[in-house]
Amino acid sequence: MKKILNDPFAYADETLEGMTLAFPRHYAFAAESRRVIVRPSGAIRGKVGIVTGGGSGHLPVFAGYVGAGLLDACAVGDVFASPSADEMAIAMRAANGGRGVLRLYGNYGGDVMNFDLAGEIVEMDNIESTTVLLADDVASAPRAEREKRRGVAGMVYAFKIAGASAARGDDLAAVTRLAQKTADSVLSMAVALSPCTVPQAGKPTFEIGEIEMEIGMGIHGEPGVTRGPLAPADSIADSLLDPILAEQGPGKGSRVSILLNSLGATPAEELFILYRRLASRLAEAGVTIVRPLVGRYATSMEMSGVSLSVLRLDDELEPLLAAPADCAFWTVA
Amino acid sequence: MKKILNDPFAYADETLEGMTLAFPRHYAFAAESRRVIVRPSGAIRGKVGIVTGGGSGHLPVFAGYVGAGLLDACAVGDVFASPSADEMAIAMRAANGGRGVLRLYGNYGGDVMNFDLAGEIVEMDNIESTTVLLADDVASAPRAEREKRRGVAGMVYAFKIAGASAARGDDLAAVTRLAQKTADSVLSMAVALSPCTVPQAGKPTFEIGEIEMEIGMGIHGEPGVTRGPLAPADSIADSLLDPILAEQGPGKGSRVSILLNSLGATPAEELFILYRRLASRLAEAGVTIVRPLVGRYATSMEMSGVSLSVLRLDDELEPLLAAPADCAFWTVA
Amino acid sequence: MSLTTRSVQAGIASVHRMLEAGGHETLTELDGKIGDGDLGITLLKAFRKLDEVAPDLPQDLGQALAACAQAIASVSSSSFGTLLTTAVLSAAKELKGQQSVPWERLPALLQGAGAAMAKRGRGNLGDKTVLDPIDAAASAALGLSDAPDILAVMRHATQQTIDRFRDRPNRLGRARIFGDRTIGLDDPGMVAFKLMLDGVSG
Amino acid sequence: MSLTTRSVQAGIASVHRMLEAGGHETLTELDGKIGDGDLGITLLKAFRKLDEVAPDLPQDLGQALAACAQAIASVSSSSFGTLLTTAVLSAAKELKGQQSVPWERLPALLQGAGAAMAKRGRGNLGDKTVLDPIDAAASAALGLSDAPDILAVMRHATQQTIDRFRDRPNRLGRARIFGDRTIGLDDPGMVAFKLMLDGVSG
Ligand SMILES: Nc1ncnc2c1ncn2[C@@H]1O[C@H](COP(=O)(O)OP(=O)(O)O)[C@@H](O)[C@H]1O
Ligand SMILES: Nc1ncnc2c1ncn2[C@@H]1O[C@H](COP(=O)(O)OP(=O)(O)O)[C@@H](O)[C@H]1O
Ligand SMILES: [Mg+2]
Ligand SMILES: [Mg+2]
Ligand SMILES: [Mg+2]
Ligand SMILES: [Mg+2]
Repeated sequence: MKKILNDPFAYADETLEGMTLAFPRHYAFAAESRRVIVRPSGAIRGKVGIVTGGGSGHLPVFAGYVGAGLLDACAVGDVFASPSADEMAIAMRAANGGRGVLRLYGNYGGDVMNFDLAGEIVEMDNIESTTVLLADDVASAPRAEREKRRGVAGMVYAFKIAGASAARGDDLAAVTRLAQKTADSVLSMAVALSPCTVPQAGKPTFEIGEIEMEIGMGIHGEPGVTRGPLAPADSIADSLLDPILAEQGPGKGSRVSILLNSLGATPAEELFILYRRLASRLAEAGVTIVRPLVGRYATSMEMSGVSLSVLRLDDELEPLLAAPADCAFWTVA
Repeated sequence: MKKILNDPFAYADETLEGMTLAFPRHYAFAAESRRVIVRPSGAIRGKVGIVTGGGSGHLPVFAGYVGAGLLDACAVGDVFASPSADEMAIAMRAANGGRGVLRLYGNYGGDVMNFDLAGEIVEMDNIESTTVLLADDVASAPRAEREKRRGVAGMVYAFKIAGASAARGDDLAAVTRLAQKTADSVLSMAVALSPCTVPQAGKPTFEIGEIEMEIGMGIHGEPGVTRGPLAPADSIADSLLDPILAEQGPGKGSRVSILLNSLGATPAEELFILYRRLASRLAEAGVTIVRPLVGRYATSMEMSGVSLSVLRLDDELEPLLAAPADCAFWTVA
Repeated sequence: MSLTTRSVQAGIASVHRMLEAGGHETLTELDGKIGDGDLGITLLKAFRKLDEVAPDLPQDLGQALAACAQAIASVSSSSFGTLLTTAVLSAAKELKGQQSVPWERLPALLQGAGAAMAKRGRGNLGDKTVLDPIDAAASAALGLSDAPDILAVMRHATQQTIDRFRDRPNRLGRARIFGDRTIGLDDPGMVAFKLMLDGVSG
Repeated sequence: MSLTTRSVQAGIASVHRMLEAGGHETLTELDGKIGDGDLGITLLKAFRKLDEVAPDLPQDLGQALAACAQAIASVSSSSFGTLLTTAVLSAAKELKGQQSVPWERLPALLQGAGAAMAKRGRGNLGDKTVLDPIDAAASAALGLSDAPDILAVMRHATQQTIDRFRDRPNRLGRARIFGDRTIGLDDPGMVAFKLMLDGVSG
């Protein structure tokens, strides 16, 4: 797979520079670091701040979701690598509007350690902070070891719901509780068809045969559950949905939102082909789909494959999902 | 490149079915054909209707742009193939709110013939109609033979501006004039890095070396202007911009919008890397960029590459570009 | 002997047989080189559909050909399919209300069809498209009255036209964009016309 | 002989030399098999930066090590880098205000660093990470007072730990997800610790 870039070591930096140039109403650099993206308006006084952070190469995740009704600041690492604790601390300070800061990010070792370290750093500044980790990838550990699971596309729901909670003026405890509730209510499952190339590494993250796919593979190419011949779309849809339903079991009459997400190269056409099957499976099960998201919400550059996230809704979460939000990649009006 | 599908011959049909299931507030089938997408609310009385049509495989182009402030109906062909004149006639009838219908689509032989035929068919129904062809691809013919150029991503601007004109109540002549003005004010140029596969054909649309790119290649793999080694991002940006500036020459102080479009697999990160360079080149030339679009607006499934479209703005076009619009792929609020 | 709905039915059957026997592959290959490779399938789908509707065609030649045009339009929308629809429609209009016409009208009908196609496709003679052999075949056969003679003359003129254009570049349709790379290659639409004439001839 | 800022500077120089001489490639390769392949680069960047700040380190061991921790943090954020920052910070806290400490405190300092790392990374002994050889090396060297002895015993204990864990699966970090496929492979972080000890030893 070929890439359009100048210097592989400047891939993340130039990406962020382009983002701030293209969308200056949405994204600005923090004064202290060009690896921290903040809202151009600065921290909002009296609002709980929400920060995230993680590696580059997943746009719109992570920095793309800085915006109204969403996040306040984001620390950005190199491709697929954690940002530093320094940068995370800068992001937390930038997001602080005086009512505390929620750290909301995916469960990856490096990110967790650095965010913990950052939390200790900003405590010295008297910024109150909480943490909610997304660990929605069912393929990455059995239910019994849930806390070891990776965070994947399901985090988009957490950004949206926590963002809406903060935007309406909830306090840190409430925003944190709703973010945690979302994290506990969403499960994801992915299938990978072909790899992407980390610019600094210069070679694909994994190898896979011309007619193979891997169910449960991670967004950085971490091995999945089964590798087998490329199946028809309907059977792929089932492979994504079945393990989620098995664990989450939304009953007849329940309401869910689903995010059917391209990892990058897989076109919208193929997402819709999969969606048909998912819609009919869920209708059969008596489950109503609310505000589905179909598109590229959490990617791995040019990787080919899809992920499915299912969020169980209730009367508390559903209005927050519907609340207005605005970033350069996603507008809920 | 691998594809997620069931039956290659049902690729277009299943795509449309998924679209209508996922976004029933945005897309519905016409009563007479499942190859025609209309607004679920039906034709809007007293509004000029806008229809488009073309092959599948380019989402959001074409059917994705049916929506408020955009298009009213779209006839959809197989992947990269024209819809039939029958389907186009159905789309025109569905879009007719009594004030006439504009046919707004890309300059491809089959589409033109079929839309002409469709126009003759609906004339019998006393539906007044006009045609505006997009022919924005500078690589596809020299300036002297402009009318032979293909229509590519620039058509998104025409959908937006004509859509806004119709939405505010302009008559058919005015909507047509503004669509034509947009068509005359936009130029595009593309670079392709790797091909896509038409499901029914089962093999890539073209072949290209592992470190090659082709400047000026068409969205169906039509040969371009030059093929050469994969260049650095900044030099690719120049290759896209230079021929457009040479022909369009926006002077110091002029205002343009630019659409930097991924053909499918090329990730957002790489669009932003290119954007940096474009922004600095245009700033140097004293040209102001207004409302840039960066993302996937006109694709060729999983093809890797990008296109650049530059639209010259004036006081008449700029507010129409900023007017509200809403489809499942793009919201201007 | 004159041209009737039966002749139309027989013609459909022969061309269909020729295509199923492999004729469509030749076209696919040619169109694959300088186009999107769908010409064989386009014609195959058209003639399969025509074969379906053939038994029920009315005696009125105009109505029969109009039904044929609609059949083609319903299954195919690639350029050649639309041009074929246009051509058949043009003949349908000419023959409205007639159940039988002398064969000698065929060349003029073909000329009229060619003109309709040129209008529809905004094409000109010399662009290296199906228009060129149609014009050549029709002109050459004007005045002849015997079906086998007409077909023989048309086939000869068509082959001559293909040969004459081989070393020129395509100037219309998808192939145009390939420019000089089309030099030395036969235009797929011309060859399609030739194959249809061959098919009808036996 | 005792541990001073000069010893820290000398240690940095030796490890840096070892990494530049190719040590980082070993780590990259190992981490490439069961991780993201960045461990070699992470260490190289850390030690290049340390080498930059080394000449200006203050005599106060606590301050010197705090500066080292900050240097590592500023260039590296992958797990090992963060753990290394954490380890060095823990020693910095212990040694605040001291310009020289006897070598025999080294094992206990290492034990404290290991504990800080375990807390930071939510890890346990037995997970097959760098924590295991650190604990083994520190325990084995407790009570020794001579620098060469301490290093020799630590290197031995580290190698033993690597050997002992080789046929167990990784249970923490990126490698965990590879499950049984990590059996038979050395943990990259353990090997990194071993290489650093080797480097310091000469
Ligand atoms: N505008 C046109 N006018 C006349 N003939 C045309 C035109 N466009 C294409 N053709 C003919 O049709 C042939 C290709 O047919 P087809 O494969 O159906 O086209 P496409 O797939 O490009 O729509 C060409 O070889 C040419 O002879
Ligand atoms: N949570 C942890 N606790 C202790 N050691 C860890 C932890 N995570 C990783 N390691 C160690 O770090 C090594 C990998 O370091 P590194 O390549 O920097 O990690 P990554 O690139 O996955 O962030 C592992 O081999 C292991 O020894
Ligand atoms: Mg063709
Ligand atoms: Mg075609
Ligand atoms: Mg690593
Ligand atoms: Mg790493």
